[in-house]
Amino acid sequence: MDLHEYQAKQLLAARGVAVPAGDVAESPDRARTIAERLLESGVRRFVVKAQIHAGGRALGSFAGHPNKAGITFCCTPEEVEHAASEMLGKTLVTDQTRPEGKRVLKVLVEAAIPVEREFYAAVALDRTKDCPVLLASATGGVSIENAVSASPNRLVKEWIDPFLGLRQFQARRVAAALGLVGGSILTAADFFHSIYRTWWECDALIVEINPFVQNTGHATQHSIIALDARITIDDNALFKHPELESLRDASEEEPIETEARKHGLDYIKLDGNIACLVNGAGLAMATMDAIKQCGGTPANFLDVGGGASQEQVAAAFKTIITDTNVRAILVNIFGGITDCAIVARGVAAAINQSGARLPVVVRIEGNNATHGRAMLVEGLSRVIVAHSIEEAAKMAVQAAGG
Amino acid sequence: MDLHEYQAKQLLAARGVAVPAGDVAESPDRARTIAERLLESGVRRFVVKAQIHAGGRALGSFAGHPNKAGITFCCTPEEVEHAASEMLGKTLVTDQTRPEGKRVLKVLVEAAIPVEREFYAAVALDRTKDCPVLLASATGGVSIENAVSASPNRLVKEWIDPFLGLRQFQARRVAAALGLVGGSILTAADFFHSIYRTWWECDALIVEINPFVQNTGHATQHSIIALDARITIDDNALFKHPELESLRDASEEEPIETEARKHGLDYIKLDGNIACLVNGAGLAMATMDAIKQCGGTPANFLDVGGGASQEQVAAAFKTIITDTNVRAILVNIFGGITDCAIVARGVAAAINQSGARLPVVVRIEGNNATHGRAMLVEGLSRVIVAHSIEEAAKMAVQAAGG
Amino acid sequence: MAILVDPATKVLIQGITGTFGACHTRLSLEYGTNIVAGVTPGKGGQFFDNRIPIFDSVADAVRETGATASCIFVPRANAADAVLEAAEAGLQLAVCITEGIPIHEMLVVKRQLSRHQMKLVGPNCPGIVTPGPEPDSRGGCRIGIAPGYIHRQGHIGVVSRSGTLTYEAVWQITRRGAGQSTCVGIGGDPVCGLSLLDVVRLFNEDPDTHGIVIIGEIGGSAEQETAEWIQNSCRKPVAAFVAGTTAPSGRRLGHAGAIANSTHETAAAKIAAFRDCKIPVADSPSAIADTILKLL
Amino acid sequence: MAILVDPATKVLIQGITGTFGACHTRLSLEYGTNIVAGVTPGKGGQFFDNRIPIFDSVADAVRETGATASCIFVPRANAADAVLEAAEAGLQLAVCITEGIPIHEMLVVKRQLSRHQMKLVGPNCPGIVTPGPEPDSRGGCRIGIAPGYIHRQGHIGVVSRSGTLTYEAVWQITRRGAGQSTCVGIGGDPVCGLSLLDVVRLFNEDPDTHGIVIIGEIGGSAEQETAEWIQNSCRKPVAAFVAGTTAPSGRRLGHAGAIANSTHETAAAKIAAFRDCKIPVADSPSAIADTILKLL
Repeated sequence: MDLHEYQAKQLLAARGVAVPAGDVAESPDRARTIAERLLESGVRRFVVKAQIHAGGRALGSFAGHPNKAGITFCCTPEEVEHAASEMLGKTLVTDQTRPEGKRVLKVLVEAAIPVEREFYAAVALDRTKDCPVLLASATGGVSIENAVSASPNRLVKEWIDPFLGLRQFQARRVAAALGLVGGSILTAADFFHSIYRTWWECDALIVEINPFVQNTGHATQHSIIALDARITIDDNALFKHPELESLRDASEEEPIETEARKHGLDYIKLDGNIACLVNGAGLAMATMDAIKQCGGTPANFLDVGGGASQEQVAAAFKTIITDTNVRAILVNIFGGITDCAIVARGVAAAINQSGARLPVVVRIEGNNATHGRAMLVEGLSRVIVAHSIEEAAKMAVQAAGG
Repeated sequence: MDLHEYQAKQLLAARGVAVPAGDVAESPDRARTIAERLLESGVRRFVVKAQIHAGGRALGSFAGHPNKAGITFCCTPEEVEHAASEMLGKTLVTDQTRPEGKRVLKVLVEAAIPVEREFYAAVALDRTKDCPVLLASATGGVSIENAVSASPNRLVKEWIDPFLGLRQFQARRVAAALGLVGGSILTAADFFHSIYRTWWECDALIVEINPFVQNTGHATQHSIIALDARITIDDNALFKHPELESLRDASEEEPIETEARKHGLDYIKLDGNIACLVNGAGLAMATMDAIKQCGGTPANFLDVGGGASQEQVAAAFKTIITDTNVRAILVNIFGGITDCAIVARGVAAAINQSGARLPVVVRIEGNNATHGRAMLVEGLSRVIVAHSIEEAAKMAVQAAGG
Repeated sequence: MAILVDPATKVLIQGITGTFGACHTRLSLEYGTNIVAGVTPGKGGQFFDNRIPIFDSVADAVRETGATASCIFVPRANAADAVLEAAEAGLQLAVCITEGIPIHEMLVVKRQLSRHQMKLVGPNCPGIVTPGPEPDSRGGCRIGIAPGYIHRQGHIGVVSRSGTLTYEAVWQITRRGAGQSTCVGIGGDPVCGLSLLDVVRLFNEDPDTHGIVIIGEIGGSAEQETAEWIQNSCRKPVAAFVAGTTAPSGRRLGHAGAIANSTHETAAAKIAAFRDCKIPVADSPSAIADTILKLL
Repeated sequence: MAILVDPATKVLIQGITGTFGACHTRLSLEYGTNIVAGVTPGKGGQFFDNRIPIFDSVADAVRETGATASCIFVPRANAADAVLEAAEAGLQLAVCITEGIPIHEMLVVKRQLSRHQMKLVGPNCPGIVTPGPEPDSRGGCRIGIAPGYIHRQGHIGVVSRSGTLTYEAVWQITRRGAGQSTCVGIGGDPVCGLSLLDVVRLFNEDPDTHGIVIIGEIGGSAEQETAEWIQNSCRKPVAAFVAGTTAPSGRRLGHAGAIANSTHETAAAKIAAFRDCKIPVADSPSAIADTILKLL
């Protein structure tokens, strides 16, 4: 589960990370109030940041307003109000959103922090070593990936033993490797420690601060401030964290995907026109690959799971045909333990109920497959039976008019 | 640092341990109010428990009232008020207090829980294995130590890897070893887990529940209730836990010991008449042993620390002579790095300031010892110089009139 | 011969009384698996289907029955603990079917397992099948949830990060008249027990395995490391398949995932890695069996 | 010869710039200790007394100077971390002087050290002295806070759980004209690095050590375990002293401490254990030197 920037900053701040003063607003009015309060406390420059589950906001633009980005700097509460009004309710497109963009329902209004130099830090899972890794770079900001792929040495990595956590001496080593010296090493080490603590305590997959800066402006000499923050929580761990589950923003999720999840279906909408209904993630991906190889494009990824019931199959079928781009349906079932006849019955029932007039290519193999296949062919005129995944893909592409 | 029963129960309850409904009172009036509230919620039997830092309260008695124990069962709020009034402000003596007893300033008023069978559980440090150990026994209650020394097999031990914590399967193993069966195994496992969590999170040295009972009375079928609780926190870890430090009850500590700690002195008052002023805990104990061997009794344990300053020595001297039982003073200093002359100056200054007319036996050895010895002998008439610990002890015993 | 398990392996089931665990225990018993015990805390002393003794703990079950392998169907909140219990009880092998175990818990488990001899397969995996000689490959050892009848005793070792795609491959091999020595589904979780490479090494040492099929997936870089090892050290023919060429890249947030796990994550990168190491890769899922059989 | 350290041992000081650390670094330098580096995070690049280079990390110091031993004067909030840093940097030995480290932190350190080769002495200990041949035993190696001049090069190994009591014993030996091979103060904390027995084993293997003095204390059961080992396996004469016969038992709360650590905690029990194993125990602290010298 992804969190918004403002949520991530709250979790980090609770664990000792300094973030710019500010608050989240759902209306221009509220945005102005926040800015006014900041003004009173001495803030002279503000930033308004669109809250969506995607990066690249500074370089993104709003649908219909190519000159307006998802992050705007302002000098007065009036400007803040205006900037918020130009974001809220509008659709922001960045290189990390889908082409149709994301609607902005919240903005974060913060004190703008002068930036001399941007650093990068993150804690993520290292799959090769099966442990958390602290990543840091002295060149943060939007171009971090390019910077790192151009010169991998600039990325500092510190692997963490989950039994010991990130030790102070490790955090200091990273700080020194970033070129920090003197007291800044100790401040940065505390900062890294807080990031790791957040990662560990929140069952996060990723905690990313990009950028963070050393505050040179004020009294506290070596303070470090996180200007942006991204957190992804392990969905499988949410049952242990009701307080994090409550941070879920349903408006950020495709309603159809949310609905599918309720039925135990793993569904991801894509841009093609051949809907897929498959049991098993690997088989589903292989099916999509086969469609592509035959010149078609899949309309979705859908895994009905290993032991699909008749109801699940019916719900899956309903789900995939809500996509109006769909021109053909490919059902690929390997009935291992599952009785293929049950799956077939689910498919047949769904076709009948839906009244949709789309061609359906079915490839059913495995347990009681012959019976299942027969049920489909006999009962339904629009069903085409294939005998291998390749054949099924070809037929589906043909049926979709591809 | 020891905690009161009611404080221990609060820490445990916050981590999922069920404790009897109740609250702490500092006046009979308040005790009655608590009982009235319990009565409203259906409680029909109450228990009033004196809150002191010592066990054995049920078998203890109040000074002057040999028939009144530190734990009293009552049937009405009036009785509770009366019981509280007979405890508060009085001095309770048990086999775990000093002979002079402890003054009771708080009582815990709780719902009395019917007890069919008393179990014992604790998490402590196993010094041999350098890890925490969960101890449990199916025969809890006041006689646990006797029960265990009579048949050690009745004590179940489960060693805990601090990296993994107490795992569920370990906690279940302990529950089964206590003779629990069925769902009780799972409930007890959760209970043990909470005890361990408290131990770990509070940097405790010991968390002890004696007894706990299986609640057979009410709706929740397998619930387990902690009837008594003892927690000792690692003093060295208190700097990490301001919330625990605030649980310190200064009234439980000897004011003279508290005062000594402020000067970096480790002082424990004892019952003898020869005061000791020694640097180093081991040397201090050896000095006390020598006094005993010569037929005397030490009035205190006092470690002025390795690098004692003149001020510390003076403060130490002041501390030991506040004890009116003292008849002689033994100063035993091995000046390693410390300059013996500095210590001697401290002793001389303290003797002069105090005006006390007690004989002082001094044994000073090590760095600049000759000079130090000379300073004392020349400046002060009541100082006797010894040349070994044995000799010093003999002289002190003699000087004390022993 | 086979790897990890054979028909004589004494198996216990952790979570035998749950619906899912019970169902697959019965299927495994029908298959011929030597299931000697079940474990469900609080139900010790009962019997599963009037036949298999149930114990409160793995240690009890091991002591009473001599089981050496476990299949774990315990709900995800307790599954990590179940793996540690199996390890502590001295088992040789645990196969964890449970899906949805929090990754942080698996990090702790993985770290701890380095102190034990026990091999872990999974979590979130279909398990292991060593086919037997009887019809529908009965008389073998089935630990987990794979359909037994699709197998056939033979000499191809199958190792896979996927579930149904494995069945697909196994079924193809069986239908072409060949068979499997052992099939191991290692699961698709980011942190899991035996890796693709671990299993390939076991097959390489197994005299009864003459060829190896690897079914990879997007994510991680296990395929690359495996391909390299095979090129340098494997004495047996290997064929591979990797699904996910067209996988949606996933909406992502920030850069850390990409940076931490570098650019090896795509199916294309994995396929290229196999080919670079001279390991044939099936073009289509339908061609997996043919690709390995051509090499034998 | 000696155990653990000799005059050639390259020593670094963690926390060299603190008042206490700086003071004892100077004393050790005067003594002849081969101190090659200091470590204070944030002060890397500076020099201690214009002479000893300071580094930001132990790893840096080891790389640049080849230090193999460390003396830790780091404040207690960071001391456990300092021990782990020393271990990770590949040192052979760390001597932790710091007192007041939370016990739970030491549990974690102790558990982790089982994965490293590094030996830990302390915490809360006076450290190690291997006396040198020069006047006041200079030219030796002093790691920690023990007074150097009380030592004399010789053949008695001293191991102790106490501080000043050790000095007392060492001073007695020196005044009687004998000397020490190495003196090790292991510290009095409940969870510490090398145990009495660990050090006795080292002395037993050291050709330069002809006799061993053990100074025990109340608490734990290290003395019992050591006495037993000596009776069965030690080839050298051993004398012991245990302080605390009259120690106040301490006001205690509940039973867990007594039950967990059984009844071996008293000085009387420890003295009895030594005597049961035929190890002479000094009756008085003044008799420690005589007790061992009589055996040589």
